Amino acid sequence: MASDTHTNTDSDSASPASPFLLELDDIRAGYGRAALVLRGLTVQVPAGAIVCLVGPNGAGKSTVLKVASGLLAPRSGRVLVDGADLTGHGPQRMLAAGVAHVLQGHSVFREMTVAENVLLGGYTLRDKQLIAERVEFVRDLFPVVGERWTSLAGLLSGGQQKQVEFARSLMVKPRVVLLDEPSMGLDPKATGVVFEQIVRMRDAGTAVLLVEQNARRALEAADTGCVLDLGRVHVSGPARELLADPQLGELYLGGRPARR
Amino acid sequence: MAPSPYEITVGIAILNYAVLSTSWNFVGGFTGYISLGHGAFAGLGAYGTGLLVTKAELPPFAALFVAAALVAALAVPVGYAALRVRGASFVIVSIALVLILLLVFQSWASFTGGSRGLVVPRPFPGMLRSEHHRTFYFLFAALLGVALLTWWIIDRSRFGMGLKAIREDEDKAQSLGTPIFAYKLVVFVVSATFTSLAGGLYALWFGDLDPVFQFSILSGAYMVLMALLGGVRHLYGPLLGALIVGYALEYSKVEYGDTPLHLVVAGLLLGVVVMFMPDGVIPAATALLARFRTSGETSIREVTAAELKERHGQGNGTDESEVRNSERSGSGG
Amino acid sequence: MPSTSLIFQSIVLGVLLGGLYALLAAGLTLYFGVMRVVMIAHSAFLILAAYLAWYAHRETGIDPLLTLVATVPLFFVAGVAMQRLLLTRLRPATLTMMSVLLTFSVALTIEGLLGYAFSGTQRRIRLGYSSAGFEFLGARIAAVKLIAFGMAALALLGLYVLMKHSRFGQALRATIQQREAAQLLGIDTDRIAGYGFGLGLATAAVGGTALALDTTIYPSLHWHWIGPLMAIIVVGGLGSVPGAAIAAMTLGMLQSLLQLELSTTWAQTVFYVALFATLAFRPQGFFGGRLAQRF
Amino acid sequence: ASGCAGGSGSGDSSDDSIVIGVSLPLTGDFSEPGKGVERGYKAWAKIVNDKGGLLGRKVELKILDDQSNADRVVSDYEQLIGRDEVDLVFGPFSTRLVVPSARVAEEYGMLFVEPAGAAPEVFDQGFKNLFYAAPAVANDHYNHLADHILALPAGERPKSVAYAAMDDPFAQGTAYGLKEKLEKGGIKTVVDEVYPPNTTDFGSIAAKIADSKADMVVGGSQYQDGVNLIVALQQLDYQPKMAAFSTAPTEPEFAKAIGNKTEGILAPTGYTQKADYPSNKEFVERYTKQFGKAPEEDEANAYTTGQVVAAAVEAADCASQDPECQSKLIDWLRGNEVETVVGPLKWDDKGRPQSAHMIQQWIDGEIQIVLPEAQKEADLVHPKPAW
Amino acid sequence: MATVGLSKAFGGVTALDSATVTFHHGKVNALIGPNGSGKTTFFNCVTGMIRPDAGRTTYRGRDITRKPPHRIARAGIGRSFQLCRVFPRMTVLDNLLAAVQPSSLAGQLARAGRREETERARGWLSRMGIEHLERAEARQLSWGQQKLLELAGVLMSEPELILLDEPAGGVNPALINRICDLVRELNAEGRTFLIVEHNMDLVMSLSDHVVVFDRGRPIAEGPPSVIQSDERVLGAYLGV
Ligand SMILES: Nc1ncnc2c1ncn2[C@@H]1O[C@H](COP(=O)(O)OP(=O)(O)OP(=O)(O)O)[C@@H](O)[C@H]1O
Ligand SMILES: Nc1ncnc2c1ncn2[C@@H]1O[C@H](COP(=O)(O)OP(=O)(O)OP(=O)(O)O)[C@@H](O)[C@H]1O
Ligand SMILES: [Mg+2]
Ligand SMILES: [Mg+2]
Repeated sequence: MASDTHTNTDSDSASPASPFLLELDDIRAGYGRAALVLRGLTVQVPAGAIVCLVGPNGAGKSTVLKVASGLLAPRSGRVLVDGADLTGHGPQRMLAAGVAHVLQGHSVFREMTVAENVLLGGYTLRDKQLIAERVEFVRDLFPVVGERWTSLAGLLSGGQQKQVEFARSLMVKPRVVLLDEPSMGLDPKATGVVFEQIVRMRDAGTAVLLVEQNARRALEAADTGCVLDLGRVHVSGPARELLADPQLGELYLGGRPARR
Repeated sequence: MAPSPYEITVGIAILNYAVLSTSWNFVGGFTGYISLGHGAFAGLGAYGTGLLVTKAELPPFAALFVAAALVAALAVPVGYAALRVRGASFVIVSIALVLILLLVFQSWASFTGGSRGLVVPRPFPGMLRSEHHRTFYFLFAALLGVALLTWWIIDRSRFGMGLKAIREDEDKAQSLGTPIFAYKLVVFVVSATFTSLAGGLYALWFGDLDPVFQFSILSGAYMVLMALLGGVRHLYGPLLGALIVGYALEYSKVEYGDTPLHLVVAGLLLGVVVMFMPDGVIPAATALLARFRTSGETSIREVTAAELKERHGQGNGTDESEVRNSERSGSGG
Repeated sequence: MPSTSLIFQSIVLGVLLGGLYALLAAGLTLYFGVMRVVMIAHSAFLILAAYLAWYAHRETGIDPLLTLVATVPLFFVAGVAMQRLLLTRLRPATLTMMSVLLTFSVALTIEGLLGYAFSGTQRRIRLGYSSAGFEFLGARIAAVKLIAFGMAALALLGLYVLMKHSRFGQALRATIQQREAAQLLGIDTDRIAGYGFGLGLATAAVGGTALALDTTIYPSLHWHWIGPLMAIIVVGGLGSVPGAAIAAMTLGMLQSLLQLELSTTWAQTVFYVALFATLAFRPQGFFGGRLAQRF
Repeated sequence: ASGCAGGSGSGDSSDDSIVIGVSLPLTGDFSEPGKGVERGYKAWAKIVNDKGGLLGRKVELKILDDQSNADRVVSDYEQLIGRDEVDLVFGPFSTRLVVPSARVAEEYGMLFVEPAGAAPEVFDQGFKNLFYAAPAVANDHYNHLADHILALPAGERPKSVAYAAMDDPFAQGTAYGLKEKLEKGGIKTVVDEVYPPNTTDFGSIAAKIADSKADMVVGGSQYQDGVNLIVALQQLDYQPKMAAFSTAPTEPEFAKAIGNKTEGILAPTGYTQKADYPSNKEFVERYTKQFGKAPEEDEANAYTTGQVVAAAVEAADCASQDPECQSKLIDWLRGNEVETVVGPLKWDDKGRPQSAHMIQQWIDGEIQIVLPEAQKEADLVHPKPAW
Repeated sequence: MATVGLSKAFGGVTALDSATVTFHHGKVNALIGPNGSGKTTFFNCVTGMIRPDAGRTTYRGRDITRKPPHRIARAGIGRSFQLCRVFPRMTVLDNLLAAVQPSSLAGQLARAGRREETERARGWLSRMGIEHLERAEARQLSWGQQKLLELAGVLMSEPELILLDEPAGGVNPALINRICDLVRELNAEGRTFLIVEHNMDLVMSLSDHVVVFDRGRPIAEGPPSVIQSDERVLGAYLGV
């Protein structure tokens, strides 16, 4: 399946003015001296679409996002944002180009207050008015953010921290957003809010690259799905088709657990 | 040709370093607590032995062991205070321990001799100097043997496994049932005792004690340097480190004797070790060897979910559920 | 029983001394609380600054205070370099412990080089106003001590304002806590962390110059300082700049008063007694934040 | 001890020269005086060699650095005697280092003449091979001053004294020698402070002294601490009637270091370049030629050490590690007087020299001998002018 | 296991508000509730990692309140952590061997990793399907493998009561099924489980008894079918 690198969406033949906001082309990447994690992987995300990456633990999903946001420089391959080649640029440059990334797991600033965390989300913004508006918005969206506004983020419960993190990422309105398991550890209510926001982002024209282990739920929301295994795209296609594939379900998506 | 007395003294100095860093490694290696103030226990052992010989008129080797017992007793409250705090605070406490003892031994001149130092009488009065050195050479070697043996026993024991778990994650170890505080305290006391024995033996051999040299951070730092250099996870790591550092110090003294560049040498050495081989020479060498032997890209496992499912299905698959679940491939890289 | 005038004199001396302690401890607390780095070499840099002031004064006769124009930027750059070249390369998991050793090695190297360049002799700047002083409510205040205190107070104030009320301060703290996340928010983490370290070293430059005004210096003097400073930051609560300042003033004063009855050596033990008492009763320090015990 | 052929055979390193081993603190706390001693030894070797050497053989110094560290000093002498098989040894600098190294020498049966261990405990160790090559031990440094003060009419005599001494056997010894004698004479001690060698801030000690308003202040000091203490006292505007400090005031840098406010400060000294002992003229002249400046006390004491050993070697007609030769050297020194740059020296059975120190005072910006009467260049100024 | 009036406040935040609950021996119990409702705090209080302000915990009739964590662990209560915790620089096998807790002094000094112990450890690894990783360092494993390893470590110390904090968080669905099977198997062997989880499918299919927390106190409990239709639960938790 080495050659199985795949374009996912509609048009295979990218026109010079690329229809994709984010394009990862034949990426090979790994950590330090260690062996490759990504072995020739291509992912394309058009504007106004949700592309969902699913796959076993350790397949390299988070690594894909790190390459896309410039945290990890690929060993070969290209990273294109809106057609411009930004391979090898750091996260600051990528952010300037409109790529925002929400890390997997716990990345709140533990020893700063919730307020400081959220405000740092808008570090690159200068417009005071805009910042105030966004703060208002996220405080409404996640009650816990407002309630615990002045307490240290490290003292919140696991799920609350995830909520703060997601709220922080909503401070800017990027053109491409990379989300790494945004629903992990969230209760059903908060999970609902998060998916709702993701859909809204898409509707507002943002390109979303989503990694989820809550695969069925994520694929239901997504336009395109990509199954990753061992650093390669195993299968890709319209999300609905993937959901329907019984073999994929068994291997990657998990059936509904049988009742007792 | 028999080694000259001078060569034996160099040998003793290196053995002494080896005992000290091996003793240090009981705490540093097993639990990961870095004590920069272990020199304090050596100093206490030395002064304890010296004072017991001169003030209490105990026979020298009885004094050595009584002093070690006293230091062990003292290590309990010290460990109790120090081991409550982790990381940086622990280091600070360990430094403070040396500095406070330095002040006490300097100020309490009526008892300790203060800055004038303390002279410890020779344990074998009639012995020729070269004989004296030879005897102590073997005594130090014996002490080193005992320390290594103890370390080895702990290393392979369940106790040692618990200590290593503490080094990795204290909360987790505790939740698995390891009495972390007791474990840390025990090993701390063991370490202090060996350090004190080394200090006491040194006092009997050398004879002149001065608080400035007995309670110096530098000596603690050398212990860390030697253990780290050799590799704290290995039985012979500190010994190897002591050989290298002891030789380097002697060499730099002979080559650059009339400048303080020996400090620069020690500093740079420590810096290089910390930066480039924090695990020490032994693991670095093994890793290098391993790299030559196996080529390029190996990872823990390179199988896809489908292959894995396959394997589990026919291998030791237990029941029907096994087949279904497969499992994500290992790390892809 | 010491006379009241002597007690007052001691209090004055204690305050002046405490001010200097406060500045130096603030630098330490900066690396420590904000960056998780135990900077053993802080006091070595302090002595280095003092030597530079002394040397410049000896060679050219300029006032040591003027050397600040050069040493502060120089130390800032050195701090940035140290952070960028050395500390960033340590594994995050063992950063605290390894930074102790790394900075220890830096301290040794500085001490060795100072000894090589200037020998182990004790040095002291000879100023026209070294022994000048004036009367203050019956106590005498030496001009040099007052100048040193003033420098410390100014530097401390500046540091506090910068850390609490600037975007830089926030970005710095964010960088330390979650480097990747901070990068993703558009913070230039390398630059910010370097600046933070540079700032700490800049305080050492100010402190060292202040120190050189009125005391003798010699290469191994930094060992003498590191203990009290470490004790101060633990008592003040690791990572709290105001805590360090308060603890420094208190302990400096206590030390000065204790010297009335005890010898100077015994009086110095007050720092360590305070340290052990703090760990026994309030391991997180007396003024530190709630998360401090986790260091 | 290693048995080399006695008589003409010396160590195997250099056939015909007499190799003398020394360990000195060229780095570390005592490096400054250590280097002074080194210069003194070098001057001595050069002068001897220029005159054709000892017993017709050239002398050769082998100097190691002990980093001011007792461990090192021992291993240095161990190396010199045990490995390098030097013919003779000279002592190191500082009391702390003298005791351990004297022991090494004694256990190898070597003569040990030393230029720096003036403190009483050096002589309490029961060494049989040790001789101090200077006029007096620390406690006797102020003898002339004590006699002078106690002889003053009651009205002029200081009534109270403040002592501040470094916690160092030598420095403290000088102050306590004086203290003991003055207290016996009924003069009250109002402050008695001891500070560790690494003290840098003298504010509190000075405050105590100033507050006591003592008539006289005595500092048992080395160089820098003496300077610091004086500056701190001046900052507090304390004006005693008499002020005596050991070591510091006789250093060439002293006046500049305290801003030339030196008037009336007293100090003991064991050596003056002006002394007209025969060998001293030659020493000062040749030393100045060699090093470009006149010798100080450390240099002179080192030179004296060389002179003492040379006298013994010439008398015993041997210079080697051979135990017999060494004990001949020791025995000769026990019973004889040696002419040196600090005057004729004789020792008691513990190796203590039997002379006294002179007292100098800063008068009109210059340091001059004021006691004893016989050697004085100026009259002692009392009470001391303000500083 | 039962708790009576367990309370814990952090500064102004009440994390546990006199929680009184009982869990059944030999069953698979589940604890659910919105984020920040005190589930992890409950685990921490029960296992002695933090001290409750008030209240008591009993385990099989014995009071274990305020005992140090290692005592509680030795009494037979094992736990996993929400953010999974393994010994990162130890090999997978050693991770399991470290969980063996000798009781006698001789046992402490005995050699670690004797044959039968190692065999037992391998047994657990193969039940988790990670036996081939035995020599890898734990930090090299992916998130899900670490979760399995942590579980194996807990089991190795042979607890009777096993507390799992979000065992399925961030784990691939296919793997979740495996964990479910394992829990069932072990439960059948007689071990009691208490599981905190947000994955409703898992909770409902696996558990015999569900307790719902909100704001630090239990608001409902019962078999899954009952809980699923409880209105308070729907309101507070499922957000319907
Ligand atoms: N150390 C602490 N200091 C202050 N508040 C804390 C601390 N630990 C927990 N809290 C607070 O206690 C409450 C309960 O937290 P807990 O972690 O028990 O929630 P949880 O039920 O596990 O939530 P989640 O599903 O998000 O993991 C939260 O509001 C949290 O902010
Ligand atoms: N910092 C790192 N250093 C070395 N190897 C790493 C590092 N981070 C991840 N890996 C390895 O890279 C591989 C892919 O990791 P990645 O985090 O991309 O997986 P993932 O698909 O996101 O898995 P999960 O679903 O568990 O989050 C794994 O095998 C992991 O062990
Ligand atoms: Mg991931
Ligand atoms: Mg939780």
